[in-house]
Amino acid sequence: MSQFSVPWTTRYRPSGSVFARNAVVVGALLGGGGVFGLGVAESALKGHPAATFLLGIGPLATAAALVVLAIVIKAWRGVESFLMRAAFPILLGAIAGTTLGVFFGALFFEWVQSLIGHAANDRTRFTYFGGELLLSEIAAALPNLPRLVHGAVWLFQFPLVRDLVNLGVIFGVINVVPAYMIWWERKIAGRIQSRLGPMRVGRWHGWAQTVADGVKLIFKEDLIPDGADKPLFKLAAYLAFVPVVLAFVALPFGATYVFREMDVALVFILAMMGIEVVGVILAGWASNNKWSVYGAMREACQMVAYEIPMGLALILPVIAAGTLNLNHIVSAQDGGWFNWLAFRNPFLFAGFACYYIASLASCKRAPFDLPESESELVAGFHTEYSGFRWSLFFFAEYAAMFVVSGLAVILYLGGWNSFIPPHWVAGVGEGALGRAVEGLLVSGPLWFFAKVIFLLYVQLWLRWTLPRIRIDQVLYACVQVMLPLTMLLLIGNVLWVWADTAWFGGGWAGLSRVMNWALGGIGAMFMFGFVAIAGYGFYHRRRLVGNLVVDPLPAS
Amino acid sequence: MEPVLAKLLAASLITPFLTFWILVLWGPKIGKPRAGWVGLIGGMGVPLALSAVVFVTWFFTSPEQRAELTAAAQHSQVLWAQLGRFDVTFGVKLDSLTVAMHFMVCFIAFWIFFFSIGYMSGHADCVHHQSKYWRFFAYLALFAFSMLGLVISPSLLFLFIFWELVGLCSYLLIGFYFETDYAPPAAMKAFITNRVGDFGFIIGLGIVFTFLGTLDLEGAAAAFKTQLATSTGLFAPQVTVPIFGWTFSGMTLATLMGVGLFCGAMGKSAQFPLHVWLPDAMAGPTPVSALIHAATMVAAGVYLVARVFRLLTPDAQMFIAVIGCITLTFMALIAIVQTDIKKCLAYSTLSQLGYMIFGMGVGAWTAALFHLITHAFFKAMLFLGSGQVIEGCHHVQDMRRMGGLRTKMPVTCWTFFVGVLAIAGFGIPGVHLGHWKFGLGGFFSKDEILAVAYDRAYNWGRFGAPSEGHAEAGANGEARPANKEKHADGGTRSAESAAGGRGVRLAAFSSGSSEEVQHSAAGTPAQKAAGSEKDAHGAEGGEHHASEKDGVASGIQALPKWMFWFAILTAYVTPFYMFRAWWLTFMGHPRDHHVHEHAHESKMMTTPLVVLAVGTLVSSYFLFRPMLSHAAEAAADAPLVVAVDGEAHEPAAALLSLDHTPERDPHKKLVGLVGFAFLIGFAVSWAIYRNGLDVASRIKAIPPFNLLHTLLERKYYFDELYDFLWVRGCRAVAAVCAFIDTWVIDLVYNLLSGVTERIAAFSGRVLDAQGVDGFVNGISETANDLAEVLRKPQTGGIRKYVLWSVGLATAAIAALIVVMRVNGG
Amino acid sequence: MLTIGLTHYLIVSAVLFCAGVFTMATKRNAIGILIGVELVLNSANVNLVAFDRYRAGLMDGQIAALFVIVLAAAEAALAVAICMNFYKNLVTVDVDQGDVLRG
Amino acid sequence: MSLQVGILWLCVTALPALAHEEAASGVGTGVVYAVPGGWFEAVMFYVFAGTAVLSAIGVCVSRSVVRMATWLFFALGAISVLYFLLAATFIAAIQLIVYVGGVLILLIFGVMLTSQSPWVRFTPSRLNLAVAGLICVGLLVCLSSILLEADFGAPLSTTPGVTVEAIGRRMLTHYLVPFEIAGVLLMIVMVGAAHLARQEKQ
Repeated sequence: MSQFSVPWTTRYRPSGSVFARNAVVVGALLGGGGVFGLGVAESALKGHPAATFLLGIGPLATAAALVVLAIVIKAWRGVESFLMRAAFPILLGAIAGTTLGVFFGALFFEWVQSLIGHAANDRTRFTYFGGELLLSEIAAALPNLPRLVHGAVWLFQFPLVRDLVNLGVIFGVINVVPAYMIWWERKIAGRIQSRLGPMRVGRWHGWAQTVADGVKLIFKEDLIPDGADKPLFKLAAYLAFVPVVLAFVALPFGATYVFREMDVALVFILAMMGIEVVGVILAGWASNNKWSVYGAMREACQMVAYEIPMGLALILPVIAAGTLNLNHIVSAQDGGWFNWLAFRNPFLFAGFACYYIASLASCKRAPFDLPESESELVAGFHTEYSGFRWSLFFFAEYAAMFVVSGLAVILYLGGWNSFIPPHWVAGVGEGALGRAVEGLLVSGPLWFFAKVIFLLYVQLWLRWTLPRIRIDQVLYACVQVMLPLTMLLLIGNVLWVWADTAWFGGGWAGLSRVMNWALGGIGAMFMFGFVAIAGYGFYHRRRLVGNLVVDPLPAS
Repeated sequence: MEPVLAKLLAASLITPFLTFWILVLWGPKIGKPRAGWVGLIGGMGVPLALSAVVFVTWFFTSPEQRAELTAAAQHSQVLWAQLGRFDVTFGVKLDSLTVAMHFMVCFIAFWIFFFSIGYMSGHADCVHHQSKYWRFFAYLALFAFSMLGLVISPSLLFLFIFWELVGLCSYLLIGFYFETDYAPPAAMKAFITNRVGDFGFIIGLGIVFTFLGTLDLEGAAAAFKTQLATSTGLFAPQVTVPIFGWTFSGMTLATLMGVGLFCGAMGKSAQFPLHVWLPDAMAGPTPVSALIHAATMVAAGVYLVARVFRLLTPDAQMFIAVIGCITLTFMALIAIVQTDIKKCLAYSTLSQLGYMIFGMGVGAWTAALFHLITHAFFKAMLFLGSGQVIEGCHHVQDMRRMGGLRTKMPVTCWTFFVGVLAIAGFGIPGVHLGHWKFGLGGFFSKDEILAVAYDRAYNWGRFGAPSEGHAEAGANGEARPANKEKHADGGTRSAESAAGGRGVRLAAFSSGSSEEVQHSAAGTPAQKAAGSEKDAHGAEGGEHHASEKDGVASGIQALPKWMFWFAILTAYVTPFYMFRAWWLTFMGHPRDHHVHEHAHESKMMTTPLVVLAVGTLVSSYFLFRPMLSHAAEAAADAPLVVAVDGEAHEPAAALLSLDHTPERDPHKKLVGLVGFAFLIGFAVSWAIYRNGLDVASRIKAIPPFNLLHTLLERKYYFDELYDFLWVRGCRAVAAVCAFIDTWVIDLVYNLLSGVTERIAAFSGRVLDAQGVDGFVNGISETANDLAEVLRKPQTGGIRKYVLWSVGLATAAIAALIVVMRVNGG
Repeated sequence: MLTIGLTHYLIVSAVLFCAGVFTMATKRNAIGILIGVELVLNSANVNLVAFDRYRAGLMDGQIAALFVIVLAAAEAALAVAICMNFYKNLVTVDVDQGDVLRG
Repeated sequence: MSLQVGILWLCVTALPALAHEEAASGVGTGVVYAVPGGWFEAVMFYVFAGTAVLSAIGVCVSRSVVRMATWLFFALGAISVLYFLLAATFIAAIQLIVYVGGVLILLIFGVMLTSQSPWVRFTPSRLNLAVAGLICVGLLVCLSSILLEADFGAPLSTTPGVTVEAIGRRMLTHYLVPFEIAGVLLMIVMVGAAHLARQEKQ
């Protein structure tokens, strides 16, 4: 990192090594905040009124702090240098905070629900709002906590409140994921093309580039062509965006960490991915631009065609697990990576590849990015869009990538189960902490995110290494290759599962187990190889970029 | 272990099916020699392995366990669909017959597949520069799938489905050389002829389904029995069914059902008069002839009859016997004059199939099936031998151009000879070692059929009515004359009726020690499975059962004697023509040096020959006969017909068995009649064909023989007859119709028209022009105006149609509401 | 009014039906008519599912609705194909032009 | 501004779309504010029935085919939410995937392939409109008067727990023949549509 000189930051060149500075700031933030928070919490536990008061006014104080921060930002020049130093630690802190928030949030919700469950055993429910606990009852259950905590817990027993919070989380994911994925994609594209990608905004490898772009897009002029069908033109962007958000509603991140657990979640998500295309088609048509219409038509063709192999490939793990419920499908895959459905039998192994290819086509990613192929159709269906409308399409696209990758992970790659068989880490530690570590190693939403991020990386990787194919080739590949292939896989998988469940005991089970281990071995080898290559690349990263220099900005 | 056997049988269907698809999808890429190996391993190798496991296990399983396994397989059928009151189930029929047939099919097919790899490699089989090699093996694999499926089907529905599939495979394989001008018509002929038979089959199935209420074999048999006993369903007095304008009821309907089911067998097993397709089917590649048109598929008809044996009536059985008898005799005669080696074998096959059907017809259930299996071995071998000859001689099939090939292809020659001996019934009569006699498979099986036929013809009808028999068995209780057979240990329990006088005795004996007598005397596996509480009444049950069968046997008429003598005649003809074929092909001097010089044989093809020759010599009697004896339980409780065990070496449970007392042992009688027929046939044949064809052509010129020769050579003019009957017949009917049309209808018509014309001329001038025209024109103009009005709504505008229909519906609803309001509803 | 019953759904279904019929009757564009047909089919489906929920509860209504959806999909595919053929032959999608077989 | 509209629509759609999920695992996870017969169901019903009805009227009144298809899209989506409210989760999902995802795209496809049609507007005559409107309103009045007076008896006391598994079992046993026939029909339609729509070779 230090070998690159980023000229426009030289004015504020700080003293000391970068690492040490970052470490100090992160440590200070985490340590200070942690000590303060823990202290307050402990005093509140003891019933200290001041601490309770502090905890109570916490939100208000935060709001006030934000106002102060805004004022401070107005006085930009003064704090610029501080922000320049603190930006990266803030990023790291945000990531860590989000991670912990996800984890503890899930725990908290589970706890609240179990509380309600205990109470529900001997109480009749009353319907409006669905809550039934009285504050006094919660106090009885948690005698040592201050009133305000009781109040907070009381509030969270209402599903509506939990739903709203969860909705907020979904929006967070949808906003944060695309922002960082776009940055990440540009970095990866740069590396693949032997350049650096964004290097300036936010100082560390241009991490704030997308945020800056977003700000720019919000202030951009909102253009609507004269001949366009204006209502539809406006509507189209939302029609492309909203279904993807709805898909998140049914997508579980963890065993209890799902907005709505539906027994038709799979079909629902597939439907949402199918509906997304309506927005694209309308956008193409409403633009009154022939390139846009071409893009829309291509999207329609492609989507209608690839939904079929995609759906067929999604049915394979459903058959193998014997349920449509995503939660049950994941719990059928616990106990180590060789229990993941992708490694159960050869048909599922191939089915995973088929699904992944079809999912690329369904989110218009390269090599299937014909609807927006910029070299032929200017920008395809969103040629005429600008500003925030334009960015909605990209939010939708990246969120859709997340959804299809998440589905792949849930259905084929074990969901939120880690690759570690539980007995490997059984008894890692003593006591509650030990068990927590053990639990973290075995499963959890973080594993889910890790796997999804890996699949997202593969999507980006493919995009920048494969050329785009022609529309006839796209359809040929679907109708004459993918479709029969997935049908055969379906039949084969059915027979295999049938044999597994209803057929011979000894011999067949042995064969099935051997095949399972062989495929699991292939998967493990693939992952090890991938890590090895990544490590090799990281170790030789200087050779990768050569002697590139970041040129000074003209203005500086 | 229990469920595994049935599942292994079912599993044997998987790989042929997969192989079929693999070859269909990627056949051209797999390439020429490899596709064959894929077909061999996937199509037959795996099933053979599975089948061998089942067969060996079954062979060493005790009868009680077998019965349990059969019942378990029967009960573990899977419900596939419910169509109204009809449950479609599938499962596996697991009994001795299935196991034996399955193993036989797998074993023979495996070696024929093996042979085919060599046989088909030698061909230039390209059509439009594309090799058809893979296609052949794909068809073979599909055939394997269908045939094995047919064998293990527990219900007539699935049997029919696989039945049609094997028909399709046969069609595809006969027409394999579709670029030639002879193969496609042959394939069409086979297919269409089979459809004629299947039409009858469907009628039979329809009756089974309608009256017996199920297509499951066991269920149908049980329903048949119950309905007969209680005079309900099929035998209910008021049931009449009109078919083709006739009405049927009761026993006639049951006979019709049996005959209908047999019609299917007639088509598939090429029985007279549907035999015409089988000789033409030789247009297919020779391995196909060996596998499908000699060893397995054509035998499916016999298998079907065996399976529906319990549904037959005496009349239907007599019909079967007559058809079998006609086929076996007349087809054997044709074989004498055939010069094409494959055609000769084809007619021989027809004749032997006739034997089997005849055996079924006379009630020799085990014997017919045993003949099926022995015949499958040696006929497959003979065909493969002929295939080797044809391949070696570069597709010369005419025996007149062969001769002296033994030096060039010794293995083929001698294995072929083993086949000739087997089909000729080679055996040394009267010599036996314990129960094991000395001879080849064909000897035993044919001997057994003939023995039963003899008994039916000469020793039948000498036992009393069922009640009498029952009483006597209870009353006299004295041991009947010591039985030579080994089941004397438990024999006193049998309901021996009319002990002194009759030639047929009951063999309701146990197979094991005497304490099991009561148990196995209970007879059917179903009863055994019913539980131990019935054991106490087992003896009564057995006697009742036995006397019941006695009664059944007494109700069946004796066999006409000419049928027996026809079969005997054929036993002499068969060695004659088979020896002729062998001699003309392999012995003597080469008649065509061109052919002779090029003749060769290859390892790939002789290996199956040797294996099958050994199989013919060894396996069939020791392996299959006991198993078939056990299988006979499946036919034992037929309510209207009886199955007779011709040998009774193995105690076939509850079958009627021949009497082997010295004074009426039919086998002894047959020793004199046909025991040395093969020697005589060989001798006559050798005398005539010793020096090639000269003697034969001289005999052919003598007046009575020349006519006979022509008759046989033209196959009794059957093709011409069918041509005359159906093709010309249709044309003749058409011509008659045309004649009637021209000379009767037209005449009348013209006459009337002439008269009318005159009248019209008169009336037109006088009446019409003056009075009528005004009236008519008025009407037409009115109609025209009306049409102008009426066509208005026919605007072609669908929107208006929508409006009209919805508007009228609305009006109707509104009117309804108003009316109801007014009525206070 | 607060408790939703069968009648509520049936009224919605009736409105949808009438709207569909109106669409069929007034649109001259072939695809527009198709859209009307889809509305009508959907109103029928609402009926089926609502009766199943409130009256039968044996999921026969739901299965019937499934079949209707399947048939509607088939109908739409075929109808669009017919529209395209219509367009190929008459170079318009105005159904009023398609009155070659009028009386 | 338009972003807010989108988010509003999203919230309104996202919450009820799931109103009838049974409590999946353990206790307390059920969406208890959306119990059958509750106020939330009523609110959701009125919102989405209103959406469906208004969209259907939108289909009636719009001139452009693409607009009509868009209105139809909203109507179908709202109907699918009604299915959710009717505890027919599977039908709702299928409605979304087949109707909204499939049929609608097909329609728009058809619109665009008949290349003139999106831009050409055929206006019906006023008489036609009047007659059609009269008939349809009349029909609606008749139907509603019947429906409002009809006595359907007591509704089922419990929500029928119709799971996908139950539907599947019934479909493949009791309704096997219609199911197979529908499969054959779909194949015939596929071939037929491909045949009808194919390009004629010159």
